[in-house]
Amino acid sequence: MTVGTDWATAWVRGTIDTVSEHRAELISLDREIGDADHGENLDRGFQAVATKLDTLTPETPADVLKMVASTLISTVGGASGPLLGTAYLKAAGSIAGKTELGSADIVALLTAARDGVVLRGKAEPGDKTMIDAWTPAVEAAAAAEAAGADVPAVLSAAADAAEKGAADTEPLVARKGRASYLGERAIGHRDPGAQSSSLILREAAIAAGEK
Amino acid sequence: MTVGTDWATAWVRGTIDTVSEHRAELISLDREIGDADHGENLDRGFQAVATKLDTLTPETPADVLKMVASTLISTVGGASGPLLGTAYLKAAGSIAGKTELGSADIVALLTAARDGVVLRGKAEPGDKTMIDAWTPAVEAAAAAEAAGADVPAVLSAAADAAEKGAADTEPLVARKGRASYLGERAIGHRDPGAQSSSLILREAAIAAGEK
Amino acid sequence: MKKLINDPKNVVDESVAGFALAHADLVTLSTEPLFIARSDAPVSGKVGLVSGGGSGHEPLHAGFVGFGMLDAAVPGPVFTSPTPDPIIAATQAVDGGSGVLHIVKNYTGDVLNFETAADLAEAEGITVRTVIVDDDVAVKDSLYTAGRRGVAGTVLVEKIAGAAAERGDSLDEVATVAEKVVAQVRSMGVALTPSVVPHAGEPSFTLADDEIEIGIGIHGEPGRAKISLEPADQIVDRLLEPILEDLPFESGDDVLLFVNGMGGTPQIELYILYRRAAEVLAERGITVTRSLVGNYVTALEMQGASLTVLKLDDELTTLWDAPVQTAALRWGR
Amino acid sequence: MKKLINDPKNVVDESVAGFALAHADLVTLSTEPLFIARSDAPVSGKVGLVSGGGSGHEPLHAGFVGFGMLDAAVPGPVFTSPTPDPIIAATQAVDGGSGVLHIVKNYTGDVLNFETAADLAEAEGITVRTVIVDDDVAVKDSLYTAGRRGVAGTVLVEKIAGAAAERGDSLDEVATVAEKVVAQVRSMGVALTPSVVPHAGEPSFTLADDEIEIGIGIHGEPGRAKISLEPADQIVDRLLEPILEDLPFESGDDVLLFVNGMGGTPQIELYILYRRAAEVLAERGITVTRSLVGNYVTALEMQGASLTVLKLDDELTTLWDAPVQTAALRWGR
Ligand SMILES: Nc1ncnc2c1ncn2[C@@H]1O[C@H](COP(=O)(O)OP(=O)(O)O)[C@@H](O)[C@H]1O
Ligand SMILES: Nc1ncnc2c1ncn2[C@@H]1O[C@H](COP(=O)(O)OP(=O)(O)O)[C@@H](O)[C@H]1O
Ligand SMILES: [Mg+2]
Ligand SMILES: [Mg+2]
Ligand SMILES: [Mg+2]
Ligand SMILES: [Mg+2]
Repeated sequence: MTVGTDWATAWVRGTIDTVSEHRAELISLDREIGDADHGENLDRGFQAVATKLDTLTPETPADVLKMVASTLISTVGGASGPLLGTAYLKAAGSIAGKTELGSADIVALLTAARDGVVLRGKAEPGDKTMIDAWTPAVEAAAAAEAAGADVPAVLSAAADAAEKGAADTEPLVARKGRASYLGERAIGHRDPGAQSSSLILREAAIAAGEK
Repeated sequence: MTVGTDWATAWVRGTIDTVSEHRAELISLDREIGDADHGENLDRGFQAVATKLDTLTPETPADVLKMVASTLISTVGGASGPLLGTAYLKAAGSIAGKTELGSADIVALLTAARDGVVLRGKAEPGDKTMIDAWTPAVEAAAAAEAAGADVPAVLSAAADAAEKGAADTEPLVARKGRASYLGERAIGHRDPGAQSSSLILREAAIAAGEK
Repeated sequence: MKKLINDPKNVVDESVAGFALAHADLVTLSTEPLFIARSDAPVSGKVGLVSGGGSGHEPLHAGFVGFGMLDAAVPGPVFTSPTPDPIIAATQAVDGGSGVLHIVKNYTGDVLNFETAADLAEAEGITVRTVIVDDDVAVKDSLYTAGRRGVAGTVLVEKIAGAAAERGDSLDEVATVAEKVVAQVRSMGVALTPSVVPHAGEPSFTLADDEIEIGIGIHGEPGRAKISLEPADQIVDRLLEPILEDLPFESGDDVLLFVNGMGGTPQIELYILYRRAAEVLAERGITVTRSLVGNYVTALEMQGASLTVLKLDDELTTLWDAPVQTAALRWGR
Repeated sequence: MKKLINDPKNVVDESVAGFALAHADLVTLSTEPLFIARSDAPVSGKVGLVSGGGSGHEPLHAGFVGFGMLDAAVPGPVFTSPTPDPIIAATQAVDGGSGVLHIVKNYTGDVLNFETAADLAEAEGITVRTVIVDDDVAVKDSLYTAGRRGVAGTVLVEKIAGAAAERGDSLDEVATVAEKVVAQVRSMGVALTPSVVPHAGEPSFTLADDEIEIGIGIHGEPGRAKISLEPADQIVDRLLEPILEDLPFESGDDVLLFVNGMGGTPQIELYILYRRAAEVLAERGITVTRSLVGNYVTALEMQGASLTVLKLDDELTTLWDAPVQTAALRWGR
């Protein structure tokens, strides 16, 4: 079983909705250890994506992800705009030209996205950033694919790991982003970027038909 | 029975104490319909009077009142500084040179004080100002004197009338001073300047030995 | 009450001392009695300009002492007029032989203390003229009140009269220009939150979470009405209407539009007000040829703002544009 | 939340529009994408200076656009870095052929978005150099954080680099001067109350009635510690100590002392802080030769202040004194 352009479009539509639904929650996570705008930033970005999506006639999944990349870069601002934008851009690059994606392609896509975030943001696992959602997701996806899982299962494994990774940021001290100014005071709060990344990855799984 | 320099000194000492005791109350009356400084203004002035009083060797009651006048003018500021300062100045003028004051002198003194306030502030009775304490006080003092009252009784009558006059400012709309900006909203609040003037006049009676 | 102060009793003295230190190139400080004067005062032959009033309205007045504006500022205690002594001393210090103009905001305390000071200064041989600023249209029925209050328009009077004095106008001429500004300037303000006088320690009035006070004075004196919070554009319309009606300002007029912050309002909001005010004036055919936006006449940390409109002509425009060099207003040198 | 705004979504657009109307003599507005440029941009042959960042810090940055300072300012949403698009457009608009300097406050979002913009502008053939301002000594252990934040010192970088560009320095020379200022400037702040981001509608942090936050950032990011309210002089000592130790500033140094209000603090309090800061510096043999006091780098309506000390030499002093003509800083013309 493979997924194609429809999956990519469904993933993005699901993301638009989930970001809008969780806007207030993400703002309030960011209020605790940041500057109370993460939900606003992402929602602004994905609303712009929604507008663009209506006029886009994509031929490949990469077309969809490239549009998301450039729209997020152009509309989000803040730290998360260039970081997530780069994630989508690199993800698109990893599947350039393909119309159907199998499990290995999905692992490549997730890996490229994560590497893009690291390239721009230089964060390491445990720094209490969105990387703490992406890295476990990439690892779980790779493990699932190696064990022969199909695309929905690979994406489910990634989303589960991202969710756990986001929750696991709670006891951490931050070493990147605004939360790093807080020192010990960041302990006990979930990183908003890790949380939003886990929401995004869950939509990828749902779009692939995870049960 | 007459009163002299000791009376004037005792009056001023009593006033210093009563203003200090009622500082917060006068501030809070002024907060309601003014700018929350009347108690602070008068206390600053009478504390300065206290310092001067210790070094003064007055020969007449007028000497005491003149010192109070110039000290209040120099230290109080606001509306009440020049108004009360003028009151004391004119009061001193009305008894210039005298060492002993009888009932008629007291009436002259109070009248001159009130006229001084009117001269500077142009307020009429019922404008919700300190005049509403001074004018009834002057009238009551004159009536008592005409009926043959001695100095303590004249001053008691003045103080009683001033107290009533201050209380009677409560239902009024103000037409002078800051409270005039409030229109109807001044209704229900006592005028701080009328209140402080009634406190001052009570001290005059106490200093004369009112029972 | 949270404030960046030491003993509340020393707020004015310490702040004025800091001001004089920070602007030692512009001003000199007299501590006994307390006033701030231009460092080159008295300027021989020039009319001296003295203003003052209660503290808590900074940068008014000390922030406007310097070339082309005030010669001296006399700060009273917070929200309380200064006494005559420092006013007299300041008047003497800046008299360059051509007389002194007192610019006084219309509050009973200010008027009475400046009046006493002017009498005594005249007795010392200094010619004094007084201009009373009363630009606040929020006060209706001025016959039955202490009269309109002097608010943000005061800055415009001080700037323009200061320029007239600097170019060599006589005392009468400077007073005439100042009176012309007073005649042509109107203001009205709004408060979102009260201010807290340091020695009082409590807010001077209260407003509910969704309430604002229209027509507020710069000491937190209540205004025309408490109303529910509205969009900024509606608030501007509410403030501007009585201002424009009052003079009245008419189609074809050139004006200076001044949006003044009360101290606690962020600048981002002041420009939102400016945008709407400019729009309304344009709709009415009134041309904004000069503008001023910022915290110039404040009420401590009050959140709120006032709008001021001054009708301009060539003379006032030229004087407004003339060089000024003070801590809070500076251009042309 | 009480604010003088219309729809929270339009706060930045409406405010910037008002700004451009009020200062049409100094700046021009681009709305799509949003930036403010000097009205005479591009100035042929002059290095262009572009800065920007989240809104809510006004007058930073738009208030510093004009002769002798910035060529363009790019306002992002409140407390959120702008995206690369308007930064690229502003960079193109002000390139006078001698390259463009980006002055960026050190926050992950600002750095990343300006970096992307610089890459793309370079691809368009414009030479771009970037200076990162990170003057906030409140952030310790910068190895384990996103590094020190750029706060009030940014104004000094913009003024001095702007003067260097105006006198005709090359891009490398302007960048070198800007980096010298960054190397020699240190800041630290305190908050008494939080600010409320319009779209969030709630305070970004909470402080009890007797609590203050030492080492606060200009977005309300928490600082070093919450402590009980203290007298202003003690707070100054607490802020100044880490600043002076860090460079370190030493006896014999000439400095510029800058007391910056966070937006909601009355000026009367800023000068109380100035007084004590000047006193401490004098005690240590450090000479304050230049000063700046006011709301220049704010955090909306936050009550609080920051202290900034810049070590001066002849070059920096000359550049500081050079003429500047912007909405918020103006002298010499
Ligand atoms: N250097 C970095 N690398 C990876 N992620 C980062 C980095 N810095 C910040 N982030 C992520 O960005 C999130 C904050 O995004 P957002 O609130 O939109 O931007 P800002 O911090 O500029 O307000 C953080 O929760 C964190 O997950
Ligand atoms: N024109 C006036 N005539 C008489 N009394 C006045 C006048 N104006 C004000 N007052 C009195 O002054 C009092 C206020 O004094 P104070 O608070 O010390 O001064 P300010 O109003 O300048 O703050 C008022 O309560 C009123 O009694
Ligand atoms: Mg954020
Ligand atoms: Mg009062
Ligand atoms: Mg007062
Ligand atoms: Mg942000």
